Amino acid sequence: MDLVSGKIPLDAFMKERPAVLGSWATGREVERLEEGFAYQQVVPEAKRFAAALERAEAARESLVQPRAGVCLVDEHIKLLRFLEASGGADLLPTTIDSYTRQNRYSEAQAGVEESKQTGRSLLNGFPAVNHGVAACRQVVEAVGRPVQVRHGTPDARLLAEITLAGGFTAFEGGGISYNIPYSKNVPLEKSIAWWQYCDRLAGIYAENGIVINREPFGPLTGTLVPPCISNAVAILEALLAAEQGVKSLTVGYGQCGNLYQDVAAVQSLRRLGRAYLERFGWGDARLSTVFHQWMGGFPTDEAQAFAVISWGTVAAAFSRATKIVSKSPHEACGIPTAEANVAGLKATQQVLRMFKEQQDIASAEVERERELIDRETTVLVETALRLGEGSIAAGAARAFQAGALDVPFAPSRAARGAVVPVRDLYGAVRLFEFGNLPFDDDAKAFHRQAVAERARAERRQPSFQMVTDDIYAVSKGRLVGKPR
Amino acid sequence: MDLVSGKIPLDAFMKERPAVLGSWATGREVERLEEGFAYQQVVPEAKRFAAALERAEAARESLVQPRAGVCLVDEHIKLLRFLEASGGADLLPTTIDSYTRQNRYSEAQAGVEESKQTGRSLLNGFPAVNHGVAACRQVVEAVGRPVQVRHGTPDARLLAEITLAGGFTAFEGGGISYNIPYSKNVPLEKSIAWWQYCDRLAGIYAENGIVINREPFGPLTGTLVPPCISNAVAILEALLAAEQGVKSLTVGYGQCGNLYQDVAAVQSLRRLGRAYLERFGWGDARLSTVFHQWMGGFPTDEAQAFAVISWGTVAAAFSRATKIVSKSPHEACGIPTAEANVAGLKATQQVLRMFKEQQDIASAEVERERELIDRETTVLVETALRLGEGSIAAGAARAFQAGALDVPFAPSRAARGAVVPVRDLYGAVRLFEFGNLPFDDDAKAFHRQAVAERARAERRQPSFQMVTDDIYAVSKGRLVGKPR
Amino acid sequence: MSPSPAPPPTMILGVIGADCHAVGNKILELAFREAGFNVVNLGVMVAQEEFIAAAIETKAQAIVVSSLYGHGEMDCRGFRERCVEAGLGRILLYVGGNLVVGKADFAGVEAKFRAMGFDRVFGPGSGPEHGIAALREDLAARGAALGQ
Amino acid sequence: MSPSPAPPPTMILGVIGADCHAVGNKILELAFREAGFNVVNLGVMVAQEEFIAAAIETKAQAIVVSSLYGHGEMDCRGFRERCVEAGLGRILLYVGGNLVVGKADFAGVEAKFRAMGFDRVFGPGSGPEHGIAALREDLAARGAALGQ
Ligand code: B12
Ligand code: B12
Repeated sequence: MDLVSGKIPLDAFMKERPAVLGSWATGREVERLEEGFAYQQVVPEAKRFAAALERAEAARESLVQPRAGVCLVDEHIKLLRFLEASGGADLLPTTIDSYTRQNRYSEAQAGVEESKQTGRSLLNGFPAVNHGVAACRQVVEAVGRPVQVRHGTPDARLLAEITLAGGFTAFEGGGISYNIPYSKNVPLEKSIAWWQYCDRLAGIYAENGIVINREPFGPLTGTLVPPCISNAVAILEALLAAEQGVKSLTVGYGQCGNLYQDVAAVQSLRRLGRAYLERFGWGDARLSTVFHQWMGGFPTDEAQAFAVISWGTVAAAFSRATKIVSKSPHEACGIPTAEANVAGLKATQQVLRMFKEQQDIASAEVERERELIDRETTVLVETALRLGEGSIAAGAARAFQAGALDVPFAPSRAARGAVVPVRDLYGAVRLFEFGNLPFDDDAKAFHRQAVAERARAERRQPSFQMVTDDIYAVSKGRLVGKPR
Repeated sequence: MDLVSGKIPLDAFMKERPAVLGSWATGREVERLEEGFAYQQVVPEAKRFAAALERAEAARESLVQPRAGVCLVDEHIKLLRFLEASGGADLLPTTIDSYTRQNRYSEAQAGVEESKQTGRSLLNGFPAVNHGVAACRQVVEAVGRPVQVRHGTPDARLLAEITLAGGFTAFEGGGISYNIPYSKNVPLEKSIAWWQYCDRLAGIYAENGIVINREPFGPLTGTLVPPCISNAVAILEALLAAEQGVKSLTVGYGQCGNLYQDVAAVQSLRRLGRAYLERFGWGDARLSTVFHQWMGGFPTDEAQAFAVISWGTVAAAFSRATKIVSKSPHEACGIPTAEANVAGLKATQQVLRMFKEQQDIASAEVERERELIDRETTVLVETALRLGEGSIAAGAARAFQAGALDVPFAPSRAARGAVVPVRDLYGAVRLFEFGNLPFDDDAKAFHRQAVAERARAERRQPSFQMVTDDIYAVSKGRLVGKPR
Repeated sequence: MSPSPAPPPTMILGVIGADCHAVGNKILELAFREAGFNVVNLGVMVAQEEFIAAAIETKAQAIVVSSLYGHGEMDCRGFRERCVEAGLGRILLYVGGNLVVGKADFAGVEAKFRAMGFDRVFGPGSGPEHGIAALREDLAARGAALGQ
Repeated sequence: MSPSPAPPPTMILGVIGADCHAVGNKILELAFREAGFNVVNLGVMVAQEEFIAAAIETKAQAIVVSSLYGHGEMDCRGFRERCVEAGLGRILLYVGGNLVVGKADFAGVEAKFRAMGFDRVFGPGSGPEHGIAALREDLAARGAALGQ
């Protein structure tokens, strides 16, 4: 498969379209793109995702968004309304189920049927493709806030077609970030191409006056991902989206846990993201940021989970991210009930509002960390761009192939998986194994020294055991994994 | 009543003692001081409060302590064991009921009887005087951690006699901090004299090789108390205690809510506290710090309460206080169940451990705030010392009389109540009315300007409505009260 | 000549028992006063007898009791009976705050204090506005509404 | 001549269905291997058929299934029956993770998967050590304990 370089020509897009729409019955409902534009045109300003983010950016406020999705339409509407009314969610989600994410629409259909029969949601999300356009519109109309589609779908072309025509004003994902952490056997060339289609679709909406917000999935595997890696991926995906005409972009970051590193990472992401967009001539695209509360393993105890949520909000608040994606006290156990989800929202809003007026953190630690992340991210992005020889898409794919971009703990064969992260003495995420990351000796020495410093303090050799300890640490009540 | 200046002579102390012991039947149990020493001598190191604090100071760790006390001995033991085993409390409390605090022992007795009959605790704490020495020892022996007596008693002489003989190794309170926020009609000269007795008792224990930790109650009314005021009171009480021979002191601070101010306040308290002890020649007394999570009105919603608890822990962790007193998600509603108390502990420990390894906050905001608090606290302490003409005790009393020391929202007639605090634009607590505080024009101008800045931003005149809004703010989900 | 307006209704305010919580009391005073009541605030740590004496002295229409510290149940017992004895049988008795020890189901708490003869009972989270609205309503029902 | 030690027991490991959660799987592989098992790790997104084929091919004594994403109930249906069909009737079947959608009472979940023919069921919060201990015990009971 050859990756398109540059914007997909409209005729090429339209030629690809019928096969996409033909992949499930509901595809028929979106045949006329204009019908989707017309519907989107009447979605009121208050429910437009991009507009809400712009207002928040201007006011230097952070908006809060939970994750949530259940199988049946009525239940899903009830859930979103509750999150809005009782939880004070500023932005709403519609999380898609795992079968849909794998384009296994018949399995999703079975889930729908069984959920209807048993009266409980057998699916872990909202199967938007199976439900179709009318159901999506019902959802959007039933609530008062902007709604985003959140998922983890390597091939989200049909999902995008249906949900955008369905009135959703934001769509998460990207060709790297919705492949590497979410699948096993999907080649990057494919998922990137599929996401070029999604981005082009959003771009076509934009050309027709409808700005759809696009958000690369920042946290990747959610597990000790070094900021330079997730930021590099976010920036590449932002460029890929902007290239297809996307005009509202939200780049994301998943909390690592060391406050200074977290704040620095978001600052760096914001700055570099903007700089790259401008360099490529896409400076007219609006850029905002999203901070994900801790994405790794949670403690099962709910009080401890609240603490993790709150601590995440502190870091998010300090980072001045435009949006915060909140977790619930049920995180370690299962998809949260509506009440648990609201509890997570309330805790998040409380911390946020208690911090709101306070001064930014201006600390030398943040400065130092930001410079480091700037430098490392730039190396990764530049390497990918160079490998692409003019094609951002090809560059991203080749970088992964070469291991010059890599994601720790990824299930996908498209990532080398040679990179191994570990925390330093202060809890910042560093690199233990570099794989093929294009870091020079100085850069590597910095990480090695940081790891060695921790190892000395813990009186053990740097080893994979440290990594395992770190993976468990938060769920066991701390940040840095200690020797047992 | 004339306030003693300097250490109470042993014979004067012994002359006062019989009347103290005679005030309730159980006083007889402690007639022989030596019996108390002998018992304390066998309390193991692991259960000695002062030792635990010293270890924590040396390791730069923060210990966590809940508040807890119920009426009946067996129930109280069960409660403390649970807090220790399930909550991971590093230090244990025994909170005394309100009747005992007012020396209303017969009412407390009625509460005990009725609690026995109905099987639920009718008292809001543990009536240690009524229970007597043997019961106290039962408590201390039943647990594995150091236990402190926490209360709010202007005349705690009998309580101190019974609980110290009863094996408790720490005793909270002071002549100012357990009068002004806790009573209405008790003259300061009296409460200070009574607390000189308590301190002298602790001093006598120290002279006999038993170090009892003493902790002035830092938060006072818990409601927007400007750091300079609570720090000045804490320092004066620390001096008063050291003067009587106390060798382990913990000075406390109740969270105000602005992170930078909170961190600065604890830093200033630690530094000035030490400096004053040394200046008076009591540098051999060990000094540690305690940070109280938010002491004002809590939100009734438990998720929001968890957020307040967690945010408080963040500030405490940054401040590197030796001890943190934790709240529970039931705070706004009632004395917490054991489970709710454990939930508060767990949230606190989680935040603390996730922060533990991280770097100190080194920010210009903290510096600036610390200098301000240093300066203002020094003015207040120096004024009191000057008014005392050589007697710290008299100085403290006279300062309050003159309004040169004052506590906002205090029920006591011994405080002028002319000082009115309010938050500035960033949420730091400033002064709206100065009463008779001995601040010069420059110092006052700073506060006025800060309040004016906020008023401008909120487009209203500086007014008492702002103060009311601030009092409610945290319970309504924010820090700075906004115009309705 | 227009009739002179009725004087504002008088109410006694205070925190009962050995309870020292002063902040809510100050705010209640301000709020009730702003709402047009003549507030006699006894502050914190007020005995039943003091409430009653003040009510007699000022011919108050209502006694508004706060209890925050958990001993409310014990402190409030016999309050209504004592009012009756003092000839204040019909006086409005309100109570609010954290009335019992522990986080309790409010319905149960309300029933308990109702049975003790309190006309209105307010739990954690109900601010002055609730008390003010209720007092206006109850006084109006008695034909003694504000400005009448 | 001393008898050569029995080869370590073989087990198949994998995450069933469309489930991509990879972290726990890597840790389980490490832990079971360290505990002396011969681990054949199929990784994430494994179909029942793949588990069974691998078990047949490697003569495995146990299949250790993870499911984190909530569809475990649907994905695991008929697993035991399919094992029986494939002639693996007695093979040990373990399952663990976040097995159903939502935070559920574990006893109910356990009963459900037991009824489906799983020998052991592990809920959120039970780490590899629990599975290892159980597997040792069950294999010992079958006279196939480690080192025997
Ligand atoms: C990290 C994570 C992700 C990452 C995964 C990256 C990757 N590829 O690995 C990302 C962000 C991509 C992700 C995606 C999704 N996730 Co996820 N994820 C998590 C999270 C936070 C941590 C998982 C983890 O790595 N833990 C650390 C490891 C070490 O622990 P573990 O996975 O639990 O495994 C251990 C134990 O379970 C046990 N174990 C497992 N199997 C077995 C078997 C036996 C026999 C034994 C003894 C023990 C055992 O031992 C393992 C090692 O200690 C969990 C919640 C949590 N636990 O806090 C949610 C969670 C598992 N995810 C969930 C969901 C729903 C999803 C999504 C569907 C999207 C969504 N709605 O957000 C997608 C899945 C898409 C798909 N196709 O699978 C839900 C599942 C809900 C449920 N069961 O009701 C959870 C519980 C979160 C929640 N509360 O909603 N997720
Ligand atoms: C600040 C505070 C203190 C300060 C008080 C300083 C002072 N002198 O004012 C200090 C630290 C000294 C203190 C001491 C104690 N406290 Co205290 N304190 C609080 C706290 C955190 C806030 C109270 C407050 O000021 N709120 C702000 C004001 C504006 O609200 P408010 O007081 O609730 O009043 C409003 C409403 O209740 C309502 N209201 C009140 N009365 C009425 C009446 C009517 C008719 C109506 C309509 C409305 C109404 O309107 C008021 C104004 O909005 C509360 C818990 C909370 N609420 O978060 C505990 C709390 C009240 N305290 C409690 C206790 C137990 C004590 C102590 C016994 C010690 C202890 N165990 O820690 C001592 C009391 C000693 C004594 N003799 O009274 C408990 C009571 C427990 C219970 N009922 O089960 C609480 C609930 C905390 C808890 N969960 O344990 N406390």
